[in-house]
Amino acid sequence: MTHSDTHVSHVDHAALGEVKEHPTWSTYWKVAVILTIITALEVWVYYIPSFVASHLFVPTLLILSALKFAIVVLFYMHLRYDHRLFRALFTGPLIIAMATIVSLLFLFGHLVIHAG
Amino acid sequence: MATTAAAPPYVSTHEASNTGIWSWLTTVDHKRIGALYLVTALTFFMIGGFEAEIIRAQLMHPNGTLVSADTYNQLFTMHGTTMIFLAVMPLSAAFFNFLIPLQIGARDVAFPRLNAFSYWVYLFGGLFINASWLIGAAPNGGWFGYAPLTTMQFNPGLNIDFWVIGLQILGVSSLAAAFNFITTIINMRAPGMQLMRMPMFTWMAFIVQFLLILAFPVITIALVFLQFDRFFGTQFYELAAGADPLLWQHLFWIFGHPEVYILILPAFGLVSEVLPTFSGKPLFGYPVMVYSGMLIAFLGFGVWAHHMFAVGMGPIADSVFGVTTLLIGIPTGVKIFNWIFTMWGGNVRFTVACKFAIALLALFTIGGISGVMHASPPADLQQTDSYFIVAHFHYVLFGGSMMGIFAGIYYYFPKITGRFLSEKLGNWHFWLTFIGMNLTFFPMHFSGLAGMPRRIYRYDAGQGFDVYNLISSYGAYLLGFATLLFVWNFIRSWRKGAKAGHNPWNAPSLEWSLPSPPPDYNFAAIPTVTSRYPLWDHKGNVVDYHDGDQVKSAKELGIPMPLSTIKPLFTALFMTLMFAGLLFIHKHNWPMAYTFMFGGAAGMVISLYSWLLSPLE
Amino acid sequence: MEHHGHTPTTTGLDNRKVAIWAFIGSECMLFASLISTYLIYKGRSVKGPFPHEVCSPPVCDTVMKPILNIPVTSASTFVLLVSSLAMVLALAAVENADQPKHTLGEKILGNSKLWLFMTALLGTTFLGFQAFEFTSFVHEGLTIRTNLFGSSFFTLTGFHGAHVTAGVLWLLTLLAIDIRRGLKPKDALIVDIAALYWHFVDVVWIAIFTLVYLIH
Amino acid sequence: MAPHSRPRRLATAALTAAFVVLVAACAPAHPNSIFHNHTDFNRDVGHLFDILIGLGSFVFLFVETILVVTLIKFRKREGQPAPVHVHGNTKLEILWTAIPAVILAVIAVPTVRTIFKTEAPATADALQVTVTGHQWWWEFQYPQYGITTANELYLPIGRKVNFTLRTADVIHSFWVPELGGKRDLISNHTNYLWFTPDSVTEDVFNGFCAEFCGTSHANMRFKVFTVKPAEFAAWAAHQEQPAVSLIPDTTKAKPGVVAATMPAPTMQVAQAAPATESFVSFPRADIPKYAVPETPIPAGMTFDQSLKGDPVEGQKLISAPTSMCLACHTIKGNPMMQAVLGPNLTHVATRTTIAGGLYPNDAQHLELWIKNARVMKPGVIMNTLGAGQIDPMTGKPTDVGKLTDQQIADIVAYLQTLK
Ligand code: HEA
Ligand code: HEA
Ligand code: HEC
Ligand code: CUA
Ligand SMILES: [Cu+2]
Repeated sequence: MTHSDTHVSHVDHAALGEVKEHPTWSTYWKVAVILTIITALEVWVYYIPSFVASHLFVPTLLILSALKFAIVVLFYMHLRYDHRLFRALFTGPLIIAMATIVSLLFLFGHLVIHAG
Repeated sequence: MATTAAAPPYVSTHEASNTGIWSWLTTVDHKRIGALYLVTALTFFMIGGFEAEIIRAQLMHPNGTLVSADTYNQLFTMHGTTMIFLAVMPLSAAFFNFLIPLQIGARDVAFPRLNAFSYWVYLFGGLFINASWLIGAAPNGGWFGYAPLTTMQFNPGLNIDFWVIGLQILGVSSLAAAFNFITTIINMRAPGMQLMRMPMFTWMAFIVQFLLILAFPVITIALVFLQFDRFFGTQFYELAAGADPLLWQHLFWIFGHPEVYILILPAFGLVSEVLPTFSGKPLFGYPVMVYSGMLIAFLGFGVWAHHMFAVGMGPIADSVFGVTTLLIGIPTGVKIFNWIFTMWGGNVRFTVACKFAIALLALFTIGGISGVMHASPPADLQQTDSYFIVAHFHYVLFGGSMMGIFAGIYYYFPKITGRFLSEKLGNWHFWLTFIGMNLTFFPMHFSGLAGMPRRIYRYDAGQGFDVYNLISSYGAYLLGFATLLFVWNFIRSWRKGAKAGHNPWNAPSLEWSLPSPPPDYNFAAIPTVTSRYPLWDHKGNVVDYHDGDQVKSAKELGIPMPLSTIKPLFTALFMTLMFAGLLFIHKHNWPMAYTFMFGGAAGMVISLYSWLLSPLE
Repeated sequence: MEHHGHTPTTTGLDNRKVAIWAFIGSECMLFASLISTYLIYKGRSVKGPFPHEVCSPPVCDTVMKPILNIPVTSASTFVLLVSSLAMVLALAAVENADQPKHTLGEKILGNSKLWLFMTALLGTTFLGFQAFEFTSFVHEGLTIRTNLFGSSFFTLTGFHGAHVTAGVLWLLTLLAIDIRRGLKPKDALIVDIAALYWHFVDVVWIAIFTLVYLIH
Repeated sequence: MAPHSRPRRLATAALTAAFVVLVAACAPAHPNSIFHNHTDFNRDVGHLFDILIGLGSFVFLFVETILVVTLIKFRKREGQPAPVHVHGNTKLEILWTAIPAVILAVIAVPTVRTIFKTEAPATADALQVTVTGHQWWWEFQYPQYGITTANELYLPIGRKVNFTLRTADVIHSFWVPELGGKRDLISNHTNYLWFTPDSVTEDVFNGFCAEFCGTSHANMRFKVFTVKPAEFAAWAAHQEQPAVSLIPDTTKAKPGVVAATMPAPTMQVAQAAPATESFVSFPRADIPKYAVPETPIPAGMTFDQSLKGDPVEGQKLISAPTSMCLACHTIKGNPMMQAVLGPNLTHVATRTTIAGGLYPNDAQHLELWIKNARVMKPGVIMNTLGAGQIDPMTGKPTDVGKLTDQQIADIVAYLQTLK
């Protein structure tokens, strides 16, 4: 655990809680491009009727949006570079939140367990 | 006999500027806010208890006629709502406020003004809900307000409006406080106060804050739906639109079950402070106590549907929720045994505080066991919505939460006020409460198994319920009498109690190194902590204050103190007014509705900005 | 503003930043409840309009068009994504406010006022799209009172929109401070906090866009 | 400080003793106990309760014993050495994690087994009963027989009965403690519950609404009569019949019925008698005390008992186009009476109680009920109908019905013919 006394001289730096190096704007651009591509991909598959009808449609969209979600959180919200405490503060609740959504969908019969 | 040469002298804590009504309205001192919470919550406890007394008087004999059906329904709804949201949660908050900074060696919480805001929101929210009594339209849908009974279609009065809006207001208070305490505990610990050196109360408080920030948003949304349905004509619980009433139930209990651990974990924390002190032994299995607390909280998010075994969820869901519920017995049992083994091998001093703590062990276990009986879905079908459930939750809530809180009050009163509560009156209080509590709630197991449904304002003679209800009512009167003794003790001792030194119980944690009551800045010098029990181990530079030492003011010591401010109070007041404006929508009084809502919102934003833009110190 | 500048914190992290992350954690549950409700109620409305399903006689009285407008929403989604980029640039600009800037590119990239403004503007554009969407739905006969879909859709996206609105106000407040006295690297933290909130609101939209608009 | 443990023990002992005495004293007086196993369902649940109570008592005794032993053994005495600072003991802690885990597993296994057994779909040969909850009364339909009745169920002994549970308004819960349950009746949902009554003799059981459902939730009760299969068949055949009209020209009147109009609960009415038996309803004389409501009549409610009602007049009143009753009630065979807002009155006189089991079904209570139902039972939608009566919901004299006591007596006389 980092203690305050070692950090008093770098209050600014410490205040941001940086642990690893901060991303630069070239990272930001790349991230933006990737996000745009994924979004375009999502909308594109939405317009392919045969794909929409297939079993892959929903999982693909879920994976793509999860990817976007993760990228924004890791890079724009610099969780990847920040103090691990923040990671815990975010992922813990996120996991509980997602588990809650999934359980509710089961309970309301939107997801069905196929035995066997 | 200070342990370091640099022992700072202290001065009397009550300076001229620290007295008078105005100083209370503007205070940002966590200890004074804690005291406000304590007194307010005890008042609400009395109100909730008074409602319970009327309930018991009505049910004393078959076909009671003291109150009408409608009044009765308002009474039990308000009793449950008051006890849970206005008494036990804020009583816990009183201890969070008072203790957390002291226990971790901090001068205050992370956001002192936000802290004041939380209190005022709580007070106004509580007054708001109770104002419904004045117009004879108190909430009447039960404390979990099941839709569709709470929708406009079936409940067109103002009753539920008060409830929905009131809970919404109280939610703001709890959430604001929770963010504050999370930050405080993470960030304001004194050097060396590692997480695994924190006193157990602070640990349990820490866990509870996470339960709060994760559980309250869910009820907020459930209430938003209901609020929108009632005021703006949405369809969330509208049967004709195909709504599913189970939506409310799920959302409510996703909040509701973590809520019961919000109610009990602080009491567990208090007991974990009291028992080691009076056994003269450290807490047995400290790490396990921490982990079991975490596990209880975590599992607490996966069991909510055990309140819904009768709704027909199907065998898979029933099995899953039944089994996860059973699992919670394991970490809770670990706690019980660790407490017992804290006393094992010790020199147990039976002070009143210690007796209440022991009573928690004895009585919570009973409530826990009946909880496990509910956790078996087929068996629960015969228990749910009967007095057996009422017995369960009063054993865990009164036998658990309230006993723990009483233990905490007797234990910390000297620290809060500088004076002891009378042990003699306290002993009377304890024994009458202990007997009264069992007399009231134990027979409810029997009336439940004998087939008595809950929430009935009357029952017929000859159903096998009479005797149990008679005993319950006598027990409740006894409890009421015991509580009056306590109140008398509390009021008298605050002014006239025997003076307590800084560490009257010979306790191990940091708060006991300070004068009683502690000065506004808490620690003259921030201590460095090197052990879990600094005052027992005499390690680190913890300054062990002794009576008779000179005490200096913050100014003399050059400690910057936050400025008192009225702004949080105004922000809270305007927010409450803004919410209250909704009531006029119900009456189609648009001018008033708009005045209140927009006026309140504007006032809130202005006072918020002026608060945020003014310096803290 | 609420912390003791003098007291270094235990973790070395700023109180406000810890608090905002806790707040974001809490918001996860808020939106989880809203999203679950939307998904649960999807397909349970007893009358139209419906989000996706094209339903025609005899199942429905009249032919029902899917009401969600994917092209428009894709555009607004894109706007919000770009606003996140503007936001990180604003933060980077504040962090590097003291660095000397020579080229035009450096000057543009280093202009925190520009990027704060852009973020707020893009946020407002997103709100404009939402206003457009809401009004056209109302014209097509879908209001918050129409059916379960309407109630849960408007409440979910409305809550998100309210978050965006609060974010825009926040950004404008920062912009005002920047214009008044200039944000310096020591102010990076207050921008960082606003940025975390802003990105979180963006992330929520990512989930909403997929779960509400695309999947059916 | 030692003396403190004595009052504690004394108190505990006194408490225990008090309860033992009480329970013993009242043991026979538990007519709604969940432990009387009259069905397969309750026996299954009973097995679970055995396990739960057994293990629960064990845990209780174990914990309280070591607690009390600790308190006695380690209470502070003069001149004791300071305690050793023990911080924990891994072996012990594992032990008290493992033992509860085992206990809970012992509970979990039969629990899950019972869940799947009791929640399986009922077999096809079951008697079907559709239960509809209303604020605050019960509607029971037997789709296999075309019967609709209210607040009183007849079930044949030994035959599985499958309840289909619905509600017309808010959530209610169907609970007969002695037979099984409970299951909620949830708006926009359909639930199921089945059990097989197997008591050897005819019996009466009290049922309750167990989910808070508004003002008169406490007054939403019902009864279950378990009868021999042949009696059930007779009852069902009788209930299927439309009501007999007293007015000669509307439909074929049965001679003799008119003679049986005066309150005479035990009198059998000559009906199109079912082939085997003449069982019409559970003999009133055999109804145990616990199944007869003792709800007191609200203060201020009176009715002149000396008035003699004329059932023919009553029928005319009730089915006149201006009658209020037909807005809410059905009487099979009377084309005017087809509404379903209130209980079906076709054979109302065969029922032993009215108003959700709140009052006995006798002339006095019927009269008071029709005079001012809203005073008799708070919150009900059935209007206050007696002339000059104050409607408690508005606080003003009622403006509907305005029936004189004589008219009410006539209506009641008619209702009592509806055997
Ligand atoms: C302080 C609050 C509190 C606490 C801590 C608990 C704790 C528990 N509760 Fe309780 N509960 C409530 C408050 C609380 N409850 C309230 C208010 C309601 C009613 C709401 C309403 O309807 O109004 C309720 C209702 C309720 C129900 C729903 C009943 C129904 O309506 O049908 C259930 C069902 O499973 C349940 C179970 C449990 C369990 C298993 C625990 C466990 O956490 C208990 C664990 C503890 C122990 C088991 C004892 C100690 C352990 C040992 C000594 C180890 C050995 C033990 C064994 C092996 C058994 N509770
Ligand atoms: C922490 C929570 C808590 C606490 C401490 C209590 C305390 C008590 N409760 Fe409470 N109770 C609940 C939480 C709690 N309850 C909840 C959640 C419900 C469910 C509500 C629902 O169904 O919606 C409930 C329901 C409930 C019922 C069931 C009602 C019903 O289903 O119809 C009953 C019945 O006896 C009851 C009784 C009591 C009694 C006698 C006390 C006693 O302990 C009270 C002790 C008495 C006092 C503390 C009063 C002392 C003061 C005076 C004597 C007079 C002072 C006068 C003035 C100040 C004006 N409670
Ligand atoms: C507005 C609707 C309404 C009207 C009008 C009405 N009733 Fe009712 N009636 C009800 C309802 C609802 C109940 C069930 C009340 C309860 O038990 O909670 C009921 C119950 C009864 C019962 C008791 C039945 C039982 O088995 O519990 C009788 C008898 C009765 N009504 C007779 C009459 C007569 C006679 C009239 C006209 C003079 C009448 N009612 C007018 C709605 C109505
Ligand atoms: Cu119906 Cu309670
Ligand atoms: Cu629970």
